[in-house]
Order: sequence, then structure tokens, then C-alpha cells
Amino acid sequence: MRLKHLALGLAVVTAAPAAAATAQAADGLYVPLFTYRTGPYAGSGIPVSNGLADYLNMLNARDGGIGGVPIIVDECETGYDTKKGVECYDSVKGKNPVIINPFSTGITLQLIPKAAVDKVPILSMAYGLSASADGNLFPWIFNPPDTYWDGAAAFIRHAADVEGGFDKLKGKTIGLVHLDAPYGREPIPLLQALAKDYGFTLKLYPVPGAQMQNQTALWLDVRRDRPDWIYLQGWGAMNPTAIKEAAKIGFPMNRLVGVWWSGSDDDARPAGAAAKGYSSLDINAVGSNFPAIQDIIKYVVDKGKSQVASKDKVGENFYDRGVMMAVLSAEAIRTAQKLTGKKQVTGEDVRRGLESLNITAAGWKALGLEGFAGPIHLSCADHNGHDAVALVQWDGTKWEKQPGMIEPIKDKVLPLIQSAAEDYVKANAGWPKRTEACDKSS
Amino acid sequence: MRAPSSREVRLGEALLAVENVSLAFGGVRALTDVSFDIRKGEIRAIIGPNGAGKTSMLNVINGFYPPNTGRITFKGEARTTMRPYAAALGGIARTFQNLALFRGMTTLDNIMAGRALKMHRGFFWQLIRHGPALREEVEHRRRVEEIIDFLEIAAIRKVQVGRLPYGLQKRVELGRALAMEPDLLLLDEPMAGMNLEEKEDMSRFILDVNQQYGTTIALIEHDMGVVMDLSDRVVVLDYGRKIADATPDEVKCDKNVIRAYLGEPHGISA
Amino acid sequence: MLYREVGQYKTSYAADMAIFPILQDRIGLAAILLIAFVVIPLVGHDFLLNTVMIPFLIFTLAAIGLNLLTGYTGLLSLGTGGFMGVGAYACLKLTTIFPHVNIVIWVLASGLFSAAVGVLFGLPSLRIKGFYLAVATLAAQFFLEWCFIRIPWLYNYSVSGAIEVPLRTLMGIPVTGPTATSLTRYLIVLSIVVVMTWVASNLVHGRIGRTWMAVRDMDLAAELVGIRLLRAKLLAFAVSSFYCGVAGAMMVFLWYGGAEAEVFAIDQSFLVLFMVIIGGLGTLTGSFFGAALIYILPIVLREIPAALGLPVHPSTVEQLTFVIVGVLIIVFLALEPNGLARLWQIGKQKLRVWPFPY
Amino acid sequence: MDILYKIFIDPFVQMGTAPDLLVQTLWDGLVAGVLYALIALGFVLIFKASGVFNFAQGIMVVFAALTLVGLHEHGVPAFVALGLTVLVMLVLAVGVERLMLRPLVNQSSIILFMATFGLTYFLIGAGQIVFGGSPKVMIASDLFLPSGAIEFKGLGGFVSLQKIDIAAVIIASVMVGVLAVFFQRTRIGRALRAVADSHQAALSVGISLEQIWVIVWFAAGVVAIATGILWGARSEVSFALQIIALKALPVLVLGGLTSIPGAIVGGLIIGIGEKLGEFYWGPLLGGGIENWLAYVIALGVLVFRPQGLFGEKIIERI
Repeated sequence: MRLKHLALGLAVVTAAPAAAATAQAADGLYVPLFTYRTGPYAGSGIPVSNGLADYLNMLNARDGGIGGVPIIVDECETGYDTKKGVECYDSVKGKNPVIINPFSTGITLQLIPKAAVDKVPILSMAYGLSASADGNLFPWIFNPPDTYWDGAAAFIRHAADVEGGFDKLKGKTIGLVHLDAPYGREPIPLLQALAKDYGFTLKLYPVPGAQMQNQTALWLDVRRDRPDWIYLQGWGAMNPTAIKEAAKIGFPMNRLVGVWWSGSDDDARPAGAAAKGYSSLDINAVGSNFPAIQDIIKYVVDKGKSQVASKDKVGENFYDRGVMMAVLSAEAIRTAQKLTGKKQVTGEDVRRGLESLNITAAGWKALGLEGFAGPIHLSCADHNGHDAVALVQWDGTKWEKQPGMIEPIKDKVLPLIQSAAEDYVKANAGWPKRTEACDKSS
Repeated sequence: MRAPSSREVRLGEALLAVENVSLAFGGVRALTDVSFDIRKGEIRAIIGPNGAGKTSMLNVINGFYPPNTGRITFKGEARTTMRPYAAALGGIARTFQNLALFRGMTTLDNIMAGRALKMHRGFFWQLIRHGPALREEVEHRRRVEEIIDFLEIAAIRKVQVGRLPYGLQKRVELGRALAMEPDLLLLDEPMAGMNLEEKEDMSRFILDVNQQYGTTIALIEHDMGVVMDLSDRVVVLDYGRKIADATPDEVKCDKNVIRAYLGEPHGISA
Repeated sequence: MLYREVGQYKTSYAADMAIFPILQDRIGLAAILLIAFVVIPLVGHDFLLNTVMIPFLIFTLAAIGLNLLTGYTGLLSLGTGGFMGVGAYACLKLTTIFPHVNIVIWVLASGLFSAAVGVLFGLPSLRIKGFYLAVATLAAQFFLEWCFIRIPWLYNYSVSGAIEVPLRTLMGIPVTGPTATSLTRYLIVLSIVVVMTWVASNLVHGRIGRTWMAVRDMDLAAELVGIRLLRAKLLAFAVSSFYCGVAGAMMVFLWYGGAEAEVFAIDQSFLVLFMVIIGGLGTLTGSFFGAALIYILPIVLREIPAALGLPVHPSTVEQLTFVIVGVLIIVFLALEPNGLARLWQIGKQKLRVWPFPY
Repeated sequence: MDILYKIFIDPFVQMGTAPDLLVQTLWDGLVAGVLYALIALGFVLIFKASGVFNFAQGIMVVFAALTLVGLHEHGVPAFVALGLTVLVMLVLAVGVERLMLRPLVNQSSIILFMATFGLTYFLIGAGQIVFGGSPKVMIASDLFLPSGAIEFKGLGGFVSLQKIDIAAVIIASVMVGVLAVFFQRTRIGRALRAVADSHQAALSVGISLEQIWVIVWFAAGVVAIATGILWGARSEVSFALQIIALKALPVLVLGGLTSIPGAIVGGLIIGIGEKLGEFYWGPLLGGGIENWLAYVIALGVLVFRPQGLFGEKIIERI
């Protein structure tokens, strides 16, 4: 029985991807989505995955795809597990994907070296490797609209604004509560540089993954050190626990600011009213009051083609984050179609499309998403944009967008990106030189 | 002190001497001030009713338990504590009342394991298992096959010992002990639970070992008939104390011994 | 009637002690090697090589490593992930400091470092046994995990905190890094795994293997036949960690091509332990079966709905995969607690007496 | 010199100069310890009576909490939902006994351990299919669990006791007490102990092993419900909660796998020890050490007492 099983299995494994590869290449734009709705981080993964898939499905239902070519949306469940992510990549790369959203920093790191070889552009929207913003060294990787360093810099600017100027930061103590993993440690070098420049003290509060829901001792440290501000770079169950603990020690909520991945509705909701005043950086608007999102409800959710648990989840902060990922992917494809004049574009075309991506305020409006996000403009050299970010504040039950946008401190961030990118290339001996030409429009 | 045994002539000097050994677990005294010796080449029996401390005595001799007081002289060297490993190195081998075989291994491997101390080829030869390592393996295999033939267990050579019947397991355990080529062989109830035929076989093996290889043997046994037939001298323990130490015939008539065994008269009348 | 040992007489002890004494087994082995070295490279595409075969072989090696410790020596360890990580980070440091030495040598040498760490954390095993020891090895696991994250020197101070794998070549052909083809990497992994499996089989069939099994089956009696327990246990920890370390180094350098510390987390330890138990404790073939079942089966299960064209959402497939794997584990254990290797043996036994039932 | 000062003197100076923080640390350690003990208790119950090291205890916590919250989401009143959850855990216990333990009876402990991994996989998959992967908010207030804090001024600062933590300590203590009484005083409890000592003995006095298994798995399930409610109220109810079960392992080792008092004392030592260690010595190593510190504490104890503090002494007879 077992032998038969194995034989069947082997047959499936050998045959399936090959068969699928020939079938799907011709008649659509193959867009694999690495999503996760399972595992310990599913809480953060579900809303983003839903927004991402629903928007693309809506384009298919409403417009028949992009430029008349249907999008083949193919979700691959990663469970936020790098191993499965790589498995997903290997299973889709034979099917000529035009763009890949890995939706995990760990998986992105695996794919960065492979992308150039396999000619697949990677869109890691506001996550992944900060250094990959450098288009000259990372022609195939895109991480708009901001890197984690932009986020941390924007937080410092916000703190300075509230305190009354950058000079007021001198002598202040700023804490970073972060997941003790590469993702969480990402802002450290930038904050260290800024601490030197502006004269504040940086305190680090690492949360090991296994301690996500057990942070009491750490917040006692916070109570002892009394930092003036805290920046939270957490993920999954770490966020709600941190917010609850902060409330417990009486930390002033309006001095607690999260990166955009710490701003899920599920992060603040468990603390409820106690989290009032907690704010989070944001790169997209919140809510479903946009024509395009109403279209999603009309064409996808109401038709029962969405995975969302209930309609009121549409328009939550992380759902809209997923929509934004989808918009950037779709617009990159559209730009590629314009650039090349063909409808059935390839990964190489979409890479060019991403480098020429330009969504102005008017562009957002035309998409039915007026004011949904700031203008996005990428170029050959700049794969990020380092755009201004918004701030949203929890009012006890939902997120409220705060007026104004916060510019990251570009003159501090850019040199750091430059040197980090060079270090990366040095560490990865044999890193290929960029051979891809730049388009005029980019 | 003792009446001369019929075989006294061929017995040499004391191989092992136990002097004033006491052992207690918590408040329970297992052995109290026990002294006796085992001479080179003899078969020494240790008997006594259940709970008399016989197994504890063996455990002290081969180092499982350090005695609380007293000392043990083995091959002229006195010591109070010793690890079982050191006992093995010194040439003491042992079988157990309830079997202590490597149940997941084959008969062959069990007996080969008995050669552990005699095999010396290093780790790196073992990695490739050719050349010296293989030659050594073959050489010891030859030696082990002799023991297998001697114990008549060739048919079960490659059977996992956990699946063997009890009597055969006892034999394999004896084989493992023999593979160590010990100077002193401790047998803890080698015939427990055996039928008459198996007992006869086992008695034959024990006598053969004693005579062919000149191995000194100390054995614990309940079956008085066996004890009388096999042993040169007998130590009798009761409640952890030595109550007699003489030839089998003398022990049989000792009134202390008879009193100690009154609870189980069948033991002595067998 | 094909599978018969009748008429195959051994004329020397050396022949009798061969690891595959039966002719048909030797032919089978040759066939498997032929398939692995020739057929799969000829027909294999990237998915088969990179997603199925390479990880399968790497996990097999790790499972063999853990099997030497848990299956052969009876010491339960949950630190496998950590020991694999030591190998990976050691390999990174070695190839960074000595970039001109062949990477394959470093992959193997990195095992020595995890062997050393394994010995260190194996020291308590003299006193601590069973589940208590398992939890003690968790101390190693969590401490090592912390080191991988907290000691930037280990990951060459890279900003991402991840291991970044540089390009290394062997006779001019890229072996690691993005330009190395999956075929090259597959052949290297396969060669290492085959050689190390052969070595492991030599060890367990000789004096050292008997020593380990004796410690496993009854450590007091083992000491009595002259086996030094601490030495035997530490040797088992060392060899086992060596295997795990090499597996870890291969995992990062020849499979992932870069990794975060997270891949060496506790889950990895559990995964390898499953493979060992399901495959069969104390059998090397079992490690292959275990790795196949635990690693390849979920991949197959995930591909089935798509292959059959069933409209099941991938997240549901994933959840169902969990359910099915969970049930299968229990079913297999109930069917044959001694593992798949035992089932395999029973199958062979049946074949031996075929067509007669007994 | 400086480093020696930081290790041996500075922490104690801090304890002296900021006694409020010391008291707060001890209190938080106590709460954490009690909660660890609660998870460990689930392990001990099953291990004691069936020799199974139940790896699925963590996922049972998640499963219990999700069932409770999930039922409430569907409009079932909180306490009815609680009752139904208890029922679900009973069904689970019966199912485990029938479908998992019975076919594996008389297998070695590592095989049973492995089987509980299978159970874990099954529950992860089944739980996500039924409840989805989204995190949920524990219905603490519907269960009349208090919120807010009591603050004591003084000691050069303040000490804040969360009411939910106080409730947790009380609930955990009551559960432990009830279980202890159950084990010591009732007929079933004595039967359970008989099973722990010897399956043969239990059978000979006419106790069905199957019933015992159902009872201990059910008891562990009830403990899982309490754990799920209390931990869930501290953060959120999601599948990440199963990670917390790993914290029980050093506690178990420290206390001994078979001892209920051991689980409690072990929990307290680990809870208080790791909080003190993290708070006063953690910053020297850059923080985040409490994860392995717990295991190192346990390992240190094991080297001197291989059976844990309260475990039955391992007597090796031969």
C-alpha cells in the first residue's frame, strides 16, 4: 500500500508542475500570491492576503483583467514559513510568473538572489531588505513606498514634531520594542545613527519569538528606564500583547508608535479602550469608502468569491494594505503593457513597468482610490520612493487617520541604504552587475 | 577454620576477599558485616532465603553499590568503591537474576558486545570498516562463534534476543559474560525459572566453563540440588548477615541454616 | 521467487558481516543509486530537484544524525535545529575567513563545530535520562537560537541579520549562490549524503554501533561489559551533531541559498524527530522513509487538489494537510510502532517466502 | 571589574534603591509562575496516569479558548459557552482514548509521545478549518473576570496589581487545590494514583484503564480551558498561544514529571527566577534571555537531582 502511495506521490510531484506550466503560460498574466492564512502569524496574514487576492479578482470580474488580459491569480499558502515559501517559489517559477509578492521578509531574503537569475521581479511592499531599495544593485527587487529605515526615521520626525523640534530630542530616551528576529532588528542601525546625530539615548527591548505573549519582564524594564518614546516593530501576536502591557505599566499611549506592520485592527482591539491614543505609521488609508473597494464588495465579496469572514472586515487597515499591494502589482503590469505595447507581458517587461511606475494623486483617483495612498514614483535607481507616511491613531474601537503626512529623514536614510547595499553585494561575492537597461520614462 | 574440601587441592589462593562489608539503603540494612573469600578456580555458591542480601552482595562486588563500610580485595588490590566499568576491566563478569540483555540486539551482537574491552581499533578505522577494523571484527567473531558453539545457540545467532524464550536468553547472557573472558564470573540465579532439562544443560555449561577455562565462579542459586552438585564452598546469608560458610555437605546440616530456611523447607530438601 | 537468499552461502565471516549480505539487496541498492545519480538528473526539473530531492536528502541526513543519537544510543534530543544551525553558521564563517578553500570541504568541516557544541551539551546526559534529557537539550536549542540572533559576528554583521550565501565554485562551476543550478547542487548533496550514509552504516554495524545500542538497551549492563558510558554517549552526541551540522550547512548553502536564524528554530528539531520516529528508531533506511513521509507527503498532498483540478482554496488545503498528516502519523504508529523501516522489512520477509504465506 | 560590579553588585543596589520595582518583579514573576504551573499541571495529570508526555497540551489550550470564544461569537451566552466548551473537551478526551490511546496501548512512551504530535497536527488543522486563523479577543468581561488594576503607592514608587492577574492566581490556586483534593481524597483519585504506580495493580483492583485515561485527558482539557482563558485575556486568542506551552517544559523538568506540587513549585521558581534574571541581569546580555534562562535554571537543578525537585527518585534496579 505504501509503495503504491509513494509511486502515486512521485508521479504527482513530477507531473503536476510541468503540466500546469504549459497550460497556464499562454492565456493570461500569471500572478502567484504567496499568502498565509494559517500558522501562528495568521492573524496578521489573513486580512492582507484577503485584500491582495480580492482586488486582483475584482479586476478580473470588472475589467476582464488588465488591458483585457485576464490575471491568473494563484495563491500559495506559506504559513509564514520560509521553507514553504521557497517551495511555493519553485513550484510557480516554471509557470512564467510576471510578478511575485512573497509577503514575508524571510522569504524575500531567499528570493532576492534568485530573482535576477530567474527573471522574475519581486515586489516586497514596505517589507523585505531595506538595502534592496537601490535599483542599481537590485534591479529585480522593489520595496515601495518605504523601507523600515524610512519608517523609523519618520517616527523620529514625528517625535521631534511633538516635542517641538529635533533639538528637543537631545537627552531624551527612545526605546525600540522589537521582535527579536531580522525583521524586528531592521531599524536598529538607523536609530543608532540618529541617536548619535540628535543626541538621544536608544534603548533596545527585544522580544524573542517564543516570548511573544509573555512580555511582562520586558515592560518592567521599560518602567525602570522610563523612555520618553517607544517605537514598536512587532508582528503577529506580539503586537496586541505589547500594547496591553504598555497600558498595564501606564505608559502614555500617545508616546507609543508602531511601524505600519503593528497597526492591524487585531493588534489594538484586544486592548480596546486601554489602547486609545496608540498610533501607528501607515502607508495606506483605512476604510471601505472608495469606489474601487466598493467594487470589490460588489464583484467579489458579495459573490462569495472572497475568503473574508465577514463584510465588515473589508476596509480594515491590513485589508487595505493588501489592496495596495495588489494595486502596485496591477499598475506595474499595466505600465509594462504600455511600455512594450504588448498585452501578454513577461516578468522582464513587468520589471521595466515597476521601474517606470508612477501613480500620482490623480492616478489614484482614476483607480477609484482617491487619497488611498501618497503618490508612488519609482525609477531605475530608486526602487522605493521613500515617500511620506501617514499616522493613524486608535480611538478605542477603530483607526483614525491623523492630519498631515510625515516625511522620512531622507538625507539620513539614503546614505545608509547605499552602504548597506554595497555591503550586501560584498557579502554575496559574485553578485551580478546590472545589465538591464533603464527606460526613458523611469 | 574450614574442613578441607574434596577439591581443595586444586584451589589456589584467594582471588577475592570481602571484609566486614555493610550496606544500607536509607534505614534498611541490606548487608551487615559480611566477610568471606573466593579462591581462584573454585565454584562458590551464595545462598539464603529471599531478601537475604545475596544480590546486594554481588552488586557490591562488581561496583553497582559502594559499601557503607568494609572493603573488598580483588587480585590483591584492596578497594572500597569501584565503578562497574573498572570491575569489568579487572576481569569480573556477571549475569543477572532478571536478565540484563541488550534486548534490541541480536544474539551475535550481544555476545560481541562482551568483547568491547578487547577491541581496540580506533574511531577512524571504524568509519570505513575495512582493513584493520574489519580484521579485528572477524577475529573476534571467530572467538564469539566458539562461545556460540559451546552454548549450542548457533541457530539463534541472528535473532533479536528480546524475542527469545527465557531459557535461551539466560544462555545468551552467559555467553556475553564468557565473551569477556573473565577471571571471576558472578552468576545471579542462572537457573531460575528453568525446567529440569534446561537446568541440566546450564549446570553442564557452568562446570565446563569452570573446568575448561579455569574461570572462578560465584553463583547465587535457590535450587539446593544444583548448589550441592556444583559448588565447592557455600556462603549462607540471612537478613544480611553471614550465618554459615562451609562445604555443601556441612551447610546442609548447619542448624542456623536450617532455622533460616524453616519458612521455606522445600528450599533445602530439594 | 526473485527475492531469495537460498543458495547464497557465506564462506567467510567477513562476507557474513557485510551490510547487504543478500545479492538481491545489493542489486536493489545499485538500482537506487543508478536512479539517483543518473535517471533523476536526466529527467528532473527544478521543482523535483530543488523542492523535493535536495530537501529530502538534507532532511534524511539530519534524521540519520538524530537517529544515531536517539535511535541507536537511546538519548532523546530536541536540540537538532540548534545543532544544524551551528553547522550553517560555522560554514559561513569558514568560507568568509578562507574564501579560497573549496566550499564542499567547509560544508563537511562545519560539522566538526556542531560536533564540539553537541559534546558540550551532551555532558549532562550522563546523569539525566529520558524526557528529562530531552528538555535539557531544549536548553541547547534555545540558547543557540539566541546566539544566532544576538551575535552579529556569526552572520558577518549583515544588516538583514540573515546568512547571505556567497558565490563559490568547484572547478569553475558555481556550487553555491544564485547562479548554481539545482542539478549541480543536487549532485553534491546526493554525493555527500551517500558517502555519509555509508559511513554511518559502517559505524552502526561495527564495534561503536554495538556500544551505542548496548547503552540504549541497558546502560548498567553496558557498563558491566566494559563500556564507558560517558564516552559512548558523548561520542554519540558528537557524531550525531556532526551529521546534523553538515545537514544544516547544506540546507543553507545548497538548498536555501540564504537563511534567517528562524529556520533553525525548535520546529526544525521536532520535524527531524518525527522523521526518525516514523521512519523507525535505530534503522538507517528508516531515516530515508521518515524524511520522505514527513517532508514529501505534505508536498504531494498540497499538489493533489490542483492536479485534479479541484477548486479548493490553498489555505484550506494547508489545513487539510495538517489534519491528514496528523491522522496518518497516528495510523502509522498504530499499524507499526517500529516505524516504516519495519514495515519494509516485513514486506521483504513476505517476498522472501512468496508465494507461500509462511 | 566593571562587569563584575554589574553582575554581583549593581542588581542588588537596584533592588535596594527601587524596592517598588523589586516587589513588582516578584509579583509578575509569581503570576507568570502560577500560569506556567497551570500549563505544567495539564502535562503532569496525563503523564502521571498514563505515562504519556502529551505534546498536544499547548494546542488543547488554543482549541479550548477558540471553542469558547467561537461559541460566544455565534451568540451563545458566555457561561453556556463555557459549559459547552467543557463538554467539547470531554468529547475530545473520549475521542483521544478511543482513537489514539487504545490502538497504541502497551507501546513505549516515545511512540505515545509521537502520537501526541499527530494529535497536535490534527488539532491545528481541524481548529483552523472550524474557527479560521484570525485572532480573537477573549471574552473576559462576559465571564466576570475583572479588568483594571489596583495600585499601591509607596516603596519609592508604585506597585500595580492587575485584577486579572489576581483573578488568575486565585483561579489557578483553586484549580490546583481541587485537583490535589481530588487525587488524595476521592476514590477515582486514588485509582488514578494506583494506575500511576502500576497498571497491573490498577487492573487487579478492578479499575478500567480506559476510564482513567478519559478522566485524566478530560481533567487536562479543563485545565487547558482555564489556561486558555487566562492567557487569552493577557494577550489574544490565536494559534500563536500554543508556543506558550513550551514554557511548561522547564517547569516540568524542574518539578518532576509526576508531581503536582512539583509543577507548582517549579512554576514559581521558573516564573520568579526568569523575571528576576531578565530584569536585573538580562540587560547585561542585551535582553531577551528569559527564554533560555528558564531551561538553564532547570538544567542546573537536573544535574544535581536528575528526577527533578519532586519527582519520584529514579531507582535503578538490576
